[in-house]
Amino acid sequence: MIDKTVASAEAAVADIHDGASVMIGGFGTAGMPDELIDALIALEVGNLTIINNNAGNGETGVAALIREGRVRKIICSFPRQADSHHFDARYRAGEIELELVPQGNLAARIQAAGAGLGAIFTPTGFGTQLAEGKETRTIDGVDHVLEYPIRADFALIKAHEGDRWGNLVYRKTARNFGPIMAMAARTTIAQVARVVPLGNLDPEVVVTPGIFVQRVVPIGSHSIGSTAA
Amino acid sequence: MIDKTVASAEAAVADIHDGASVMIGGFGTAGMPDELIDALIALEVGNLTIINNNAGNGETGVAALIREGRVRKIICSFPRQADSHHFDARYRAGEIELELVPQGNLAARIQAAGAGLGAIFTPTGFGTQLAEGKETRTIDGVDHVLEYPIRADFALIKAHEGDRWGNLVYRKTARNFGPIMAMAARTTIAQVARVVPLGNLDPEVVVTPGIFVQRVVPIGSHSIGSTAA
Amino acid sequence: MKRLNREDMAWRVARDIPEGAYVNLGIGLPTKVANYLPKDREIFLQSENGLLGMGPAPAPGDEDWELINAGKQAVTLLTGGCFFHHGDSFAMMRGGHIDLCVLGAFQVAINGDIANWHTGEPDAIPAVGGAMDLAIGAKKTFVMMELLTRDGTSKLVERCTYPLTGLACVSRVYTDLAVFELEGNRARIIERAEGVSHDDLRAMTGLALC
Amino acid sequence: MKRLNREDMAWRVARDIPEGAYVNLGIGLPTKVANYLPKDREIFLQSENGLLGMGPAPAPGDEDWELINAGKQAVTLLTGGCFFHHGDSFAMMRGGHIDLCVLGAFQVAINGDIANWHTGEPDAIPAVGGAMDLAIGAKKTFVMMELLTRDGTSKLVERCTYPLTGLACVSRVYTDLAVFELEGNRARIIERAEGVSHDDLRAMTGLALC
Repeated sequence: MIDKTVASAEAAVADIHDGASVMIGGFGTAGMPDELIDALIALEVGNLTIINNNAGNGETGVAALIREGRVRKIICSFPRQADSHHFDARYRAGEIELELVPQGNLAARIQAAGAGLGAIFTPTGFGTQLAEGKETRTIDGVDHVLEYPIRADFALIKAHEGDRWGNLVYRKTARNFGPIMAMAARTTIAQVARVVPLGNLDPEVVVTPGIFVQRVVPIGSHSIGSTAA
Repeated sequence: MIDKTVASAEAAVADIHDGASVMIGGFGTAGMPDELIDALIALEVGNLTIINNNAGNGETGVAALIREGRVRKIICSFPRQADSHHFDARYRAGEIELELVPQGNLAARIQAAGAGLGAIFTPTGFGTQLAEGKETRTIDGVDHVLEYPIRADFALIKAHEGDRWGNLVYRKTARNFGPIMAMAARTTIAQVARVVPLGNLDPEVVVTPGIFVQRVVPIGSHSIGSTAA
Repeated sequence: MKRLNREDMAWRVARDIPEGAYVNLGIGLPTKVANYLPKDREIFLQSENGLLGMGPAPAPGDEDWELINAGKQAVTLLTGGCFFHHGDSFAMMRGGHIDLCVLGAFQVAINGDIANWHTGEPDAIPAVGGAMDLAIGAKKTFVMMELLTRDGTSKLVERCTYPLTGLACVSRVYTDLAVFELEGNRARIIERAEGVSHDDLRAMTGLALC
Repeated sequence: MKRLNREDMAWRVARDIPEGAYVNLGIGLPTKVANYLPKDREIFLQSENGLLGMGPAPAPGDEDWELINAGKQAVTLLTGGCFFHHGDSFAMMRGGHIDLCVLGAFQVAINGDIANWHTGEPDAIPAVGGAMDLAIGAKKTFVMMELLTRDGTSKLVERCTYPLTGLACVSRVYTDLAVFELEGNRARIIERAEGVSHDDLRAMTGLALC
């Protein structure tokens, strides 16, 4: 019997290694897998490359990971925010590398990785600083930039419900990067409010099929609706 | 008030013009929008470019469109089947042009169109006849072929339920190409078993958001489960 | 001379959004447009973080922090709205499915170039978010901004000096002093605030406005 | 010499599929493998037309023609299975998420090349379906086929003469006479049918088997 559920966040992240690339779901704090990140911080591995839309908000989640000095490089679209002070400080001190990617290219590159494409020509960013040095091509009269897939060793995401086969459904805008990151990482670890019996998730409404998920951790729903800064 | 529902299949397809490119959903007969195709046949426009996974089965749907001589070119992955005799005859007579595309590249090229990508490097087909003359590139040690988006003037698809904003849900494996074709056509026309009041479709389970759908035609459910050859 | 305040500007933009339009409102000033959409028009607001059919802010205390907009403010979902992932969200944008995008800007050039993501100052931490996708993805891109900076420099310019967000993508600029249509490398004044003349605008911008 | 019949071959392949594997069975002969999966193993069958967790054929009369497999036969869905669109389906394949793909073939070369989509005859109507995606997308690609054509020609060859489906992607070939592991441009016999010798296989294939 296949059972992808793991009892604790600590056990779920135990094999994340020094220097690993880790996608982390969430747009701001919505969909941020705080408990998995806390377990990762407790693991005391460093030199991580983090892929997330932001670079941390306030004191929890990605911000805490940065505060603790575990992040060597971050790939994101929107690091600078009112409450990104931990990133700001480390960035200004030259202690963290930033690869800034337009949000849609970030999504498309993650999707390219999940779908096994070698590269994509995207119109976004053409002619801007963020495309400097990149290959370009005019296709059907539209200028494009060649962008490569973003893969990761691990993805940490937050879903609403999951089952022992790894099928997931999400909640409102906490869905954001979860489904596409799940497809782009070698090992995807999903924290869920609750694990439901196999068959409880309607086959028509599963958003992330279990094939993209390796571990499911029930966390409880205490953080839903209360993760605001 | 925005109401995308159209009373009849005939009215829904009335502006499909001679020489139009038309995506047609379905994998074999599952998800094939038979009633929309019948309306298209009744419209008596020709020189169509059809994008479908197959090239018709039996006497209905795409097969009927080909039988009636309305198709100048077909872009598909699997034309030759036990019951593709109408295509076979016209192809052998040189009366129809065939662009054969591996099924995954067909899907990826349709998705590229829907997502506004200019081109994609895909590993599928490299080194085969179907990649002859195409640009190739080795990326991270894997050989790829450059493939371009497939767009269309119209998409005719079959969904299960829809609402007046064009939101759609599908039924079982009749989903297949519907969601991605809806994103790749200038005008997407969906036939549905029934139109439901706005709000009846759970916002978490809508598969095709209304932004991708221009017309919704209630057809009734008589053809569900009875479309086998 | 009567400048439009920011609420007036939002009202002015909202008036030009037709029924049935799929619209993305950028963070900051454009977000205000949502408050002035004519009640008799069904307009679909898309938010890049995965919702279509965005409704107004919830009553205080009713916030659900898993239902937010691109600016990370709590919002609601209209009846008929839906959720989707970031891939589909940016496919809507990049794929040309959004009819209209309204953005704020540091500068807009008369050729339609826009700069709104980075001041270019060496110590500034850059952040782009969805700005570059929004600028070039929608069928039409409108900008709303004050025409002048605090020190009186025009933000509508011959050529942008700030780092670009998108090239030749803006078609209309709504400001506190006038509304401009950009076409064929020229800016045409299509509306002026009360007491503002063509000559005033030419003097303020230094542009050969028509 | 005792050849395995097609049912035996399906049983033989099934025995090598581990619990938890995500598997795509090509149309034709490989479809039979589903009938022999060990009942004590949870194995996930993916079908390219958008389902995961494919179950056995329904009882006659219970067919739902909107629930079919890649061969357009009526199937069922296991508890815990789900549906998705063609884009996601081929992302599963091309993206390397499928552990194992089992395909039929006209020819397999010892370097792992496979030809299974087109005989190359000038009057044949070509049809490729998902074959090219399946061949190169899965983590492992197995082929099951009779070793010899009806006229006694080996289908395991030095180089394919039929048009290729995928290059250097097949790692194992299950036949009615032997099972071959392909590695480093060589075919190694890992199992022989009763009464079939190494020399028999070398003679039949004309290959320097090891």
